Amino acid sequence: MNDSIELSGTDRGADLPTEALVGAAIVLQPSQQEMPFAIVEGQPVTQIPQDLYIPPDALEIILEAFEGPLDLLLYLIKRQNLDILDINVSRITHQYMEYIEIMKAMQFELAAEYLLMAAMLAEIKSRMLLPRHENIEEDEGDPRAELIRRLQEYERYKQAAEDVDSLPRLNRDLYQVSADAPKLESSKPLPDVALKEILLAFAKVLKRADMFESHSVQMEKLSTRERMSHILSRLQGKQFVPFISLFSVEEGRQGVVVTFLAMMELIKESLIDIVQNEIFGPIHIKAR
Amino acid sequence: MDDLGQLKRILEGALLAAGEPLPIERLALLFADNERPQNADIRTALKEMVEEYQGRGFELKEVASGWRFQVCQDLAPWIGRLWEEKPARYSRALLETLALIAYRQPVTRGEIEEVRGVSVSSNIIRTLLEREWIRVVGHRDVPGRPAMYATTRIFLDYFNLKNLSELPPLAEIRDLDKINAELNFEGVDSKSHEVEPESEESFDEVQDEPLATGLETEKEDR
Amino acid sequence: MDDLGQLKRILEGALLAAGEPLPIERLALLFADNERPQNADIRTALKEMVEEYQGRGFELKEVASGWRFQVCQDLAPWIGRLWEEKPARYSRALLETLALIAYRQPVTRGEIEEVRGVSVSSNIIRTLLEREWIRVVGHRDVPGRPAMYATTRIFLDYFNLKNLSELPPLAEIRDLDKINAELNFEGVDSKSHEVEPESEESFDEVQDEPLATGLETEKEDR
Repeated sequence: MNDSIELSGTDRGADLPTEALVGAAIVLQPSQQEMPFAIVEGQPVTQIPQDLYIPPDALEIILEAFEGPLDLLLYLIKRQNLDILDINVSRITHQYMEYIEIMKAMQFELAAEYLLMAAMLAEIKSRMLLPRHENIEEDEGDPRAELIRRLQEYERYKQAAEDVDSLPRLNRDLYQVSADAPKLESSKPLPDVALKEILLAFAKVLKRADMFESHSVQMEKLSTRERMSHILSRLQGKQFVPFISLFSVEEGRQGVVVTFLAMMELIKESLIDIVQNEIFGPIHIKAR
Repeated sequence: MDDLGQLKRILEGALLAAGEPLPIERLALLFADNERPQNADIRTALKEMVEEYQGRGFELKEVASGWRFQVCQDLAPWIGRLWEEKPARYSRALLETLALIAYRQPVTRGEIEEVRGVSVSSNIIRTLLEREWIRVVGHRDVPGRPAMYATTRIFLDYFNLKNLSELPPLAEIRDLDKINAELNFEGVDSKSHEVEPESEESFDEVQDEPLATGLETEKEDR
Repeated sequence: MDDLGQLKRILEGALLAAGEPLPIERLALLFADNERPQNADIRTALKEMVEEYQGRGFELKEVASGWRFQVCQDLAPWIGRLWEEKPARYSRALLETLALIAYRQPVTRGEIEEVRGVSVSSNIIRTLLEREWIRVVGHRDVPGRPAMYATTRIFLDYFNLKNLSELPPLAEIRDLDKINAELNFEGVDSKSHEVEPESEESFDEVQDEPLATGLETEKEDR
């Protein structure tokens, strides 16, 4: 929004700080020469008419065009082609006050910073007017020093801001490019687990479980538990499975025993039913 | 637009910046009225560009909605690694559940919860089922007919076991230090000591029970 | 990876597919362990690619977070027409605040206000934080413990910079004394007649203070 009003140029070459500002605000005729406020019926007007009405909104815009009192001062200095180090405090103060006065006349509520600066300028001005005694005020220094330092400091960052703004910037001067990725197999890698991790986790559970007498874990031999699962899965979705089909000769005696124990355990846990329709008839097993 | 090279530069710049297919009509609109090339010229330029990018890692292609640059399909194995997520780590809650299923199968969720002292999230069961480390082998004949879980062949293969009886017996498990000593020579990596936040959470839950806290600490001190 | 051409194809494919800057370390991870090139080889390949794409509509560039392809700056007038909305313009207040943070980081809001002579609106700070151009890097150990701000990698990326030293140099704080001496040397100076007696006279006395202050500021910038 600040870019909408160009006030910072030195090319306007006007003496009064007010024209640029009033001119911009109410969009009176801009002109190249001695910068009247406006041309009224062909006659340049160089004084603000007493009855001139400037809408307060417009002034607000002007004030926003300056980034504070330092910016305004810089503008006043540059407009006279002055070096910051050369500033003539009484003249700048005069112009600054004039600006402030207009603001006040317009009943514009000035930000505190502007008034503070006005006070500082007045103080510097008065100090500069004091007669100087060469030796005594050695350590006091130039009354303008602090102001000049601040102006310089502000100016370098004002310039830096412009420099940053003119850097090639993404989505204005440069564009990040992208191309369509090839079709990818969505392979989400699965976590790796070491057996030890499971055992350690289990040990922890057991420790906790041990504390609850009622929950103390009694474990069958793992081969039996495994066979229980195996038998159950064989029985899945089936009505009856012949008892003998669950045994396999290749496993030998031990395998038969494990299967048998697993069945006993399953019966004990009421997970299977064993059915024999007649004595010495075929035995069938079914999941509950 | 008198310079074919500049036309191509603008076209490829626009196609790459857009990141989506652009039809020729839209490409034409990049140019001010007084410099706008004919659609035919744009098409010619695009076709020449197709040739120019032969052998590179990307290609210019005409698809239904216009022209676009796309990365060559044969690079998929490498490109895929761009987004490859680091394998997550399983929570201790999951590992405990898996261990309980392995040692107590066939076992229901309720039974696991009873031993662990905390509830088992459906997520954990789902993850284990999806990984095909466990499966449902039946339903217990109690109200609600809860599923009974058991470990699978894939589980055994993953942990390089012939059968479950190769797992250390319960008595040994109870002696944590011994497991550590015994298993270390197998070259199990050091990951296991890392405890994830999730798992800590489950421990907190347990410790909330007043009985557990005191006793557990006492035991661990031994 | 024995084939430089294939290495380049993979690198450019990945950079184009990623659509964001990729550091060399991340590019190296595109390769399986047994075919992974040295980082130095990747860098060499990238540098050759920079050459190869000279004169095209896009360029390979290294910014703070890594390497990226970007459309050449001179094409912005055409590419900008791809989108309805114009690129955002930032207010002077925002840019000055950003510049102060970039050049003087870590810096507090109070310090920024001191230089600018006006208060910094919370809006500006929030905007910069939301854009992730700045972040809080700590708190100054003074009453109120104000946050100290610094710029981010995203800021550098956005402004096409590899690091802060690529920022345009900050104007020097001129030394009053030196300037004065020069003015005297040259004798006639167009400016000098505008200077009123009171100020001229005072130049000699200013010396110490501004010089010291200037140097101090310079130090902080580093």
